[in-house]
Amino acid sequence: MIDKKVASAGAAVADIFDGASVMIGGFGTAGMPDELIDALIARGVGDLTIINNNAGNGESGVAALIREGRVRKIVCSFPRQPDSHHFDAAYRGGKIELELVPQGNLAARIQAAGAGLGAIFTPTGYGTLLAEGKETREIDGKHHVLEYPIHADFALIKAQRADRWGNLVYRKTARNFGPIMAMAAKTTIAQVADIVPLGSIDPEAVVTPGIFVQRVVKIAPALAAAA
Amino acid sequence: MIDKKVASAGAAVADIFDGASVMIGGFGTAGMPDELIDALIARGVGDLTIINNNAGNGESGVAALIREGRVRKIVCSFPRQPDSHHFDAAYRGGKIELELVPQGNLAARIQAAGAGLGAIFTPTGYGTLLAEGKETREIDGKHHVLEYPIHADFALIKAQRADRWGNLVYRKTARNFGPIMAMAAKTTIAQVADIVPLGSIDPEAVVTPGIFVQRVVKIAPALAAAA
Amino acid sequence: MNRLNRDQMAARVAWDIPEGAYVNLGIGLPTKVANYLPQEREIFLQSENGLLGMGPAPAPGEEDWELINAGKQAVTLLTGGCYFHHADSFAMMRAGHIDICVLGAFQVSVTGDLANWHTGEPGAIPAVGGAMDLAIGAKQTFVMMELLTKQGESKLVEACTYPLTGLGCVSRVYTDLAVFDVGAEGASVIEMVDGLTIEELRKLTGVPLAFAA
Amino acid sequence: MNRLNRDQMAARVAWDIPEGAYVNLGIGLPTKVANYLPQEREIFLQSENGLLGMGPAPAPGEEDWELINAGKQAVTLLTGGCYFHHADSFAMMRAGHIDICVLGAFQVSVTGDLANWHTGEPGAIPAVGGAMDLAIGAKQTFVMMELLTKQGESKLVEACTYPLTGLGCVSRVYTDLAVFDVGAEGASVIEMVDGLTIEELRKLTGVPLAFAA
Repeated sequence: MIDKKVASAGAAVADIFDGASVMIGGFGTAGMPDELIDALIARGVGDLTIINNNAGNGESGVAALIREGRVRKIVCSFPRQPDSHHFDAAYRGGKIELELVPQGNLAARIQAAGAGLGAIFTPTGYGTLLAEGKETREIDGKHHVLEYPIHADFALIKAQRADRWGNLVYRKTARNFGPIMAMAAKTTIAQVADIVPLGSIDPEAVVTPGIFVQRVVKIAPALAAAA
Repeated sequence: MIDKKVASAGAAVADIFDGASVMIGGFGTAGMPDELIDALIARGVGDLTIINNNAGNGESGVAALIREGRVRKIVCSFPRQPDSHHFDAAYRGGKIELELVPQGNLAARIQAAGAGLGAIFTPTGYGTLLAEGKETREIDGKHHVLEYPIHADFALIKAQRADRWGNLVYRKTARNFGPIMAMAAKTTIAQVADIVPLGSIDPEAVVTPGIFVQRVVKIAPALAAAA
Repeated sequence: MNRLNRDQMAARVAWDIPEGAYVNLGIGLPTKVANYLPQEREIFLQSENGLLGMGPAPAPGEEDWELINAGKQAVTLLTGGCYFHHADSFAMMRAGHIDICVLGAFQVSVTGDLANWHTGEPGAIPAVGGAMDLAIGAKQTFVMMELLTKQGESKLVEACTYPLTGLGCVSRVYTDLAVFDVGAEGASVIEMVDGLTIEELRKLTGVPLAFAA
Repeated sequence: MNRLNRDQMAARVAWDIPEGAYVNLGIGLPTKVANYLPQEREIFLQSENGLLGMGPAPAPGEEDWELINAGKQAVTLLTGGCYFHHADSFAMMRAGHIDICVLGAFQVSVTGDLANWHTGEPGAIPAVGGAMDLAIGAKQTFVMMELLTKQGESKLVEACTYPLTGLGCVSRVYTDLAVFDVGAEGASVIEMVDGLTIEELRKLTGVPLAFAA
């Protein structure tokens, strides 16, 4: 019997290694897998490449990973936030590498990895600083930049419900990067509010088929709030 | 008030023009928008480019379009079927152009169009007849072929339910090409078994957001069976 | 002259958005446009983080922090709205499914180049978000900004000096003093506030301006 | 010697599919593998037309023609299965999410080249379907075929003479006479039916064969 449930966040991230690339879902407060990130911090590995839309804010989540010096490089679209002081300090101190990617290219490159494409020509960013040094091509009268897929060793995402095969549904705008990161990472770990019996999720409404998910761990919202 | 409902299949296809490119959803018996194709035949326009997984079979649908001499070119992955005699005859008679595309590249190229990409490097087809004359590139040790998006003027698809904003859900494997064709065509026309009030479709379970759908027409299954 | 305040600017932009339009409002000033969309028009607001049919802010105390907009503010979903993932969301923009995108700007050139993501100052931490995708993807990109900087320099320019967000992507610029069309043909004035003359406007902007009949 | 029949070949392939594998069975002969998957193993069958967790054929009279497989036969969905669109379906293949793909073949070369889509005969109408995607996408591609044509020619060849489906994509070949590993190192024999010798097999195939210890 296949059961992708894992007992704890710690067990779920137990094989994330020094130097791993780790996608982290979430946009703002929605879909951030906070407990998985806490477990990753507790695990103590470093030299990580983190792929997330932002570069952390406040004292938790990605910001805490950076504060603890675990992040060698971050790939994101919007690192500058009012309370992103840990990223700011690390960046100004030359302690973290930043690859800044327009948000749509970030999504498209993650999706390209999940779909097994070798590269994509995208119009976004053409003629800007973020395309400097990149190959460009005019196609059908429109300028494009060649961008490569973003793969990762692990994806940490947050969904609403899972079953033991790893099928996922999300909640509202917490969906954001979850489905495409799940497709792009070698090992996808989803923290969910609930794990339900097989067949409880409508097969027409599954957002992430279980094939893209290797582990699910239940983090009850109450526990999450108390954490 | 925005209401994308159209009264009849005939009215839904009334602006499809000579020389138009038309995507047609469906895979086998599932998701084929038969009544929209009938309406297109009745409309009498020709010189069409049809994008579908197959090239029609039997006497209805795409086969009938070909029989009536309306199709200049077909883009598909699998034209040869036991009862695809109308395509066979047209092809052997030099009356129809065939662009044969591996099914996954067909899907990826349609998706690329819907996503506004200029081109994609795909590993599928490398080193085969279907990549002859195409640009290739080795990326990360793997050979890829450069493929361009497939756009269309119209998409004719079949879904299960719509609301007046054009949100769609599908039924089982009738989903197939519907969601990506809806994104790739300038005008997407969906025939559906039912049109429900706004809000009746769970916002978490919408498969094709209304932004990708311009017209919906109700073809009751009973009517469809009688047709 | 009757310089428009920010709410009046938002109302002016809103007036040009037709029924049925799919619209993305950038963070900051453009967000205000939502408050002035005519009630009788059904207009679809898209948010880059995976939301179509965005409704107004919830009542205080009813915020759901898994239902937010691109500016990370709590919002609501209209009946008939829906959710989707980030790749689909940016497909909506990149492929021109969004009819109108309204953005703020540091500078816009008369040919429609946009600079709105980075001041280029040494030491500034760059952050782009969805700006570049929004700028080039929508069928029409509107910019909404005060015409002059606090120092009195025109933000409508012959050529942007700030780092670009996109090339030739802006079609219309709404300001507190005038509305301009921009593009390959250069800038033309669509309307001006009462009490302003084209000569004054030319002097303020310092760029060649046609005057739309 | 004990030549395997098609059901025995299917059972042999099924034996090698581990619990938890995501598997695509090509149309034709490979479809039979589903009948022999060990009941005690949970194995996930994917169908290219947008189905994961494919179950057996429905009882006669209970067919739902909107629930079909790639061969356009009526199937069922297991509890826990789900539906998705064609782009996601082929993403599963192309990016190696599918663990094992089982395909039929006209020819396989000792280096793993596959020819299974087109005889190349003049006048033949070409049709490829998902063959090329399946061939190159899965983590492992297994081929299942009779070793010899009706004319007695080996379908395991030094170099394919039929048009290729994919280059170096096959890792293992199951036949009625033997099982081979193929790849950059050439072909090696994993097992043979009772009563067949490596010398006889070399003669039948005419290709260099290593013998796995």
